[in-house]
Amino acid sequence: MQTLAVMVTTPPHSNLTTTAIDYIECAIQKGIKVIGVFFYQDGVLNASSYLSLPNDEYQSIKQWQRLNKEYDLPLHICVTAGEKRGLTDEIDDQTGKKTQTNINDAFILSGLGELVELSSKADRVVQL
Amino acid sequence: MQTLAVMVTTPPHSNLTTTAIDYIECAIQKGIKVIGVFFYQDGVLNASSYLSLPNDEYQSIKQWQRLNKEYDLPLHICVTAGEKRGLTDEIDDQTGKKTQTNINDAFILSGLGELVELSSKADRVVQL
Amino acid sequence: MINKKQSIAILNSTAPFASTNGKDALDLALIFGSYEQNTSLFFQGDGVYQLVKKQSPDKISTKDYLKTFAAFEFYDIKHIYVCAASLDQRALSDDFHIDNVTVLTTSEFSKELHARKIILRF
Amino acid sequence: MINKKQSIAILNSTAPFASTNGKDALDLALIFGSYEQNTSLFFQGDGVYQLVKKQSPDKISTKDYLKTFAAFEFYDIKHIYVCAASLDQRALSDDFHIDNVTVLTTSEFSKELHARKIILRF
Amino acid sequence: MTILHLIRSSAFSSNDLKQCISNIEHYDNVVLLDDGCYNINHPLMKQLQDKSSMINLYIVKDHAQARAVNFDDISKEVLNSITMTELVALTFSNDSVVTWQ
Amino acid sequence: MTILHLIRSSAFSSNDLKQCISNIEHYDNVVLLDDGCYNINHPLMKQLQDKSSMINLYIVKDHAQARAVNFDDISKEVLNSITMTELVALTFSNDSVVTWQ
Repeated sequence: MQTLAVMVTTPPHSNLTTTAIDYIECAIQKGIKVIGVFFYQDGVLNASSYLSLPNDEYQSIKQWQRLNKEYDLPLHICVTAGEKRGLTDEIDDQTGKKTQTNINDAFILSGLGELVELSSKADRVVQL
Repeated sequence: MQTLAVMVTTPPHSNLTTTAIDYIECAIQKGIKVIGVFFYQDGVLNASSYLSLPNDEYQSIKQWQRLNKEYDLPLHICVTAGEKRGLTDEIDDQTGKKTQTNINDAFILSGLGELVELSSKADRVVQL
Repeated sequence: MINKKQSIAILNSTAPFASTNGKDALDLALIFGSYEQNTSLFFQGDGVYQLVKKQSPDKISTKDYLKTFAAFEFYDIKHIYVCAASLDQRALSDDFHIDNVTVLTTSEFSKELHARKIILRF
Repeated sequence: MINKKQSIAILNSTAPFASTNGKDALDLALIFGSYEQNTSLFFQGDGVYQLVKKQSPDKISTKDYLKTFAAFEFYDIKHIYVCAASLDQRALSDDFHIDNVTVLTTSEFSKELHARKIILRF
Repeated sequence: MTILHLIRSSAFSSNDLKQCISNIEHYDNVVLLDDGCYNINHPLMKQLQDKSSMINLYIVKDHAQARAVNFDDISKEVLNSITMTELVALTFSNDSVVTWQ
Repeated sequence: MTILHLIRSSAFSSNDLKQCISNIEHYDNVVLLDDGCYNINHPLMKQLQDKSSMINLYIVKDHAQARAVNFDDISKEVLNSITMTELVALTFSNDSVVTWQ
């Protein structure tokens, strides 16, 4: 079985991200094993749980969630790129407690090492 | 007194934003009245309260806070652009209550009408 | 309160779909127009692709924000200018998906731009 | 576990400060290198500005991430290639702020790029 | 080793296509997608067409049609229109992929 | 009415400078800042210099020095080096501002 890893660097409100989603779904339906998507640079914004795109626009976040659920597709977001863009996995409110995350559940916070791992395992790595 | 409004469209991790901050501070020190900064497109990311830039990098967020505090500089972020990038002024947690904001206190959520108002009042509008 | 009318140029230089520039510029144009500011739209460079007829954004799952261009008159957008040289370079005709577009030479385009008090470019 | 070594090209095509592309590419190169992948850096187009000597990022309040280039050897980065034509077009010399940079003709540059299994461009 | 080149930007705005062309070798595949479809009418297209005996050149049909980019008058021997699924296939028939965006 | 043109991008990568040049009129001011400083060595610079009798051309000194862009061999009659404070002054000595970025 052919394996594929994808690096996404474009934000949810760009049509380039729609292309990435389309490409990944076509790959899966063609029988390619997509071993993971790594979100880097502005790509991490796809994981924001407070994202609100107008109802009549393409809902990239819902598409990512669907791909994650239907096909068990791992969605990794780069922790450093996330922090630079306001995405964090622990928020200290006034009480100093770790409360909630602003990252959507379909996504996993990962280090850059995860991309190395995906790259070492995949037959092809595509940047979209 | 000469008046100025500035529209910022670049994110906090870009050096172009450093230029905007530098320009605005020079204007204020020169005796120009900067009546407001309007953050649009990726510029809204400057307002994220969970932003974490590496300590040894330029802290644009602290600079915006300082300009806001020292000079009473109004910082408006566009609500629509904010929503597209995960910034919101009310977060419903499990209890359904309006709890906290992920927007830094130095910034005000505003509609596009605010930019029209700034434009109608300022002697010059500069996009940076 | 909006205490004086300004002449505003919204200068479009980006193709419609890959970035939100076109949509963001449109939103600005409509709001300036609805506040009765003297608002004009300028299309140059890849921005002229926003005016091309028979686009089908549905083929790439994108909302057709270009449809809203039909509402320019309603929003009191004064002028819509397009740069002839930019059309020529891209082998595009002057057959646009909206009416009342004025095709200008590079020199005329520049002069109209210079007549505005505020210029925002996307 | 990292179960096989891949040859990786990180292709730099952006100038250093206005975007984070250069820094983001550097971070990738260092991590691939530290995991003992066969990693090479390629500089072409405006990416060659990252190699220019005597830059002073402090003048624009920016951290000098270019300093980290000195650590390439430590991180086991195999090769650093730069496109001669890109240097020429920008009137730049081959006097770089790091050692062990190989200047290649356009054709050699392309051939080296083709020898890599994974190519990531910034 | 052959490269699959993905051209995602307009050469009227950016330098990406020009850089891509300097990195094309025999048997490479070049695909115009997203805003890359606009390049059909760019002067650099001639350089790509001149290489058509040594490379294969493709355009993603839906991306071109979305933009009203008409490629009917270009011979199929020079430019092939493909679907996204065919793009996936090209990913595996080449040895590596570079995205010019 | 004169325009202050702010050039913030490299003409080696983007089409912005070319578009700017087509919109320059007599008495306009043009400033190279940020990555726009790289344009000192771009062929389009000649077109700007040829206009130097009808426009004023500036470069933000700190931005050029940060990038090791050397403009010493360009006559001060053609290119003036300025500070950010002087850029603010230019904002008000022109009627409007366009940012090419």
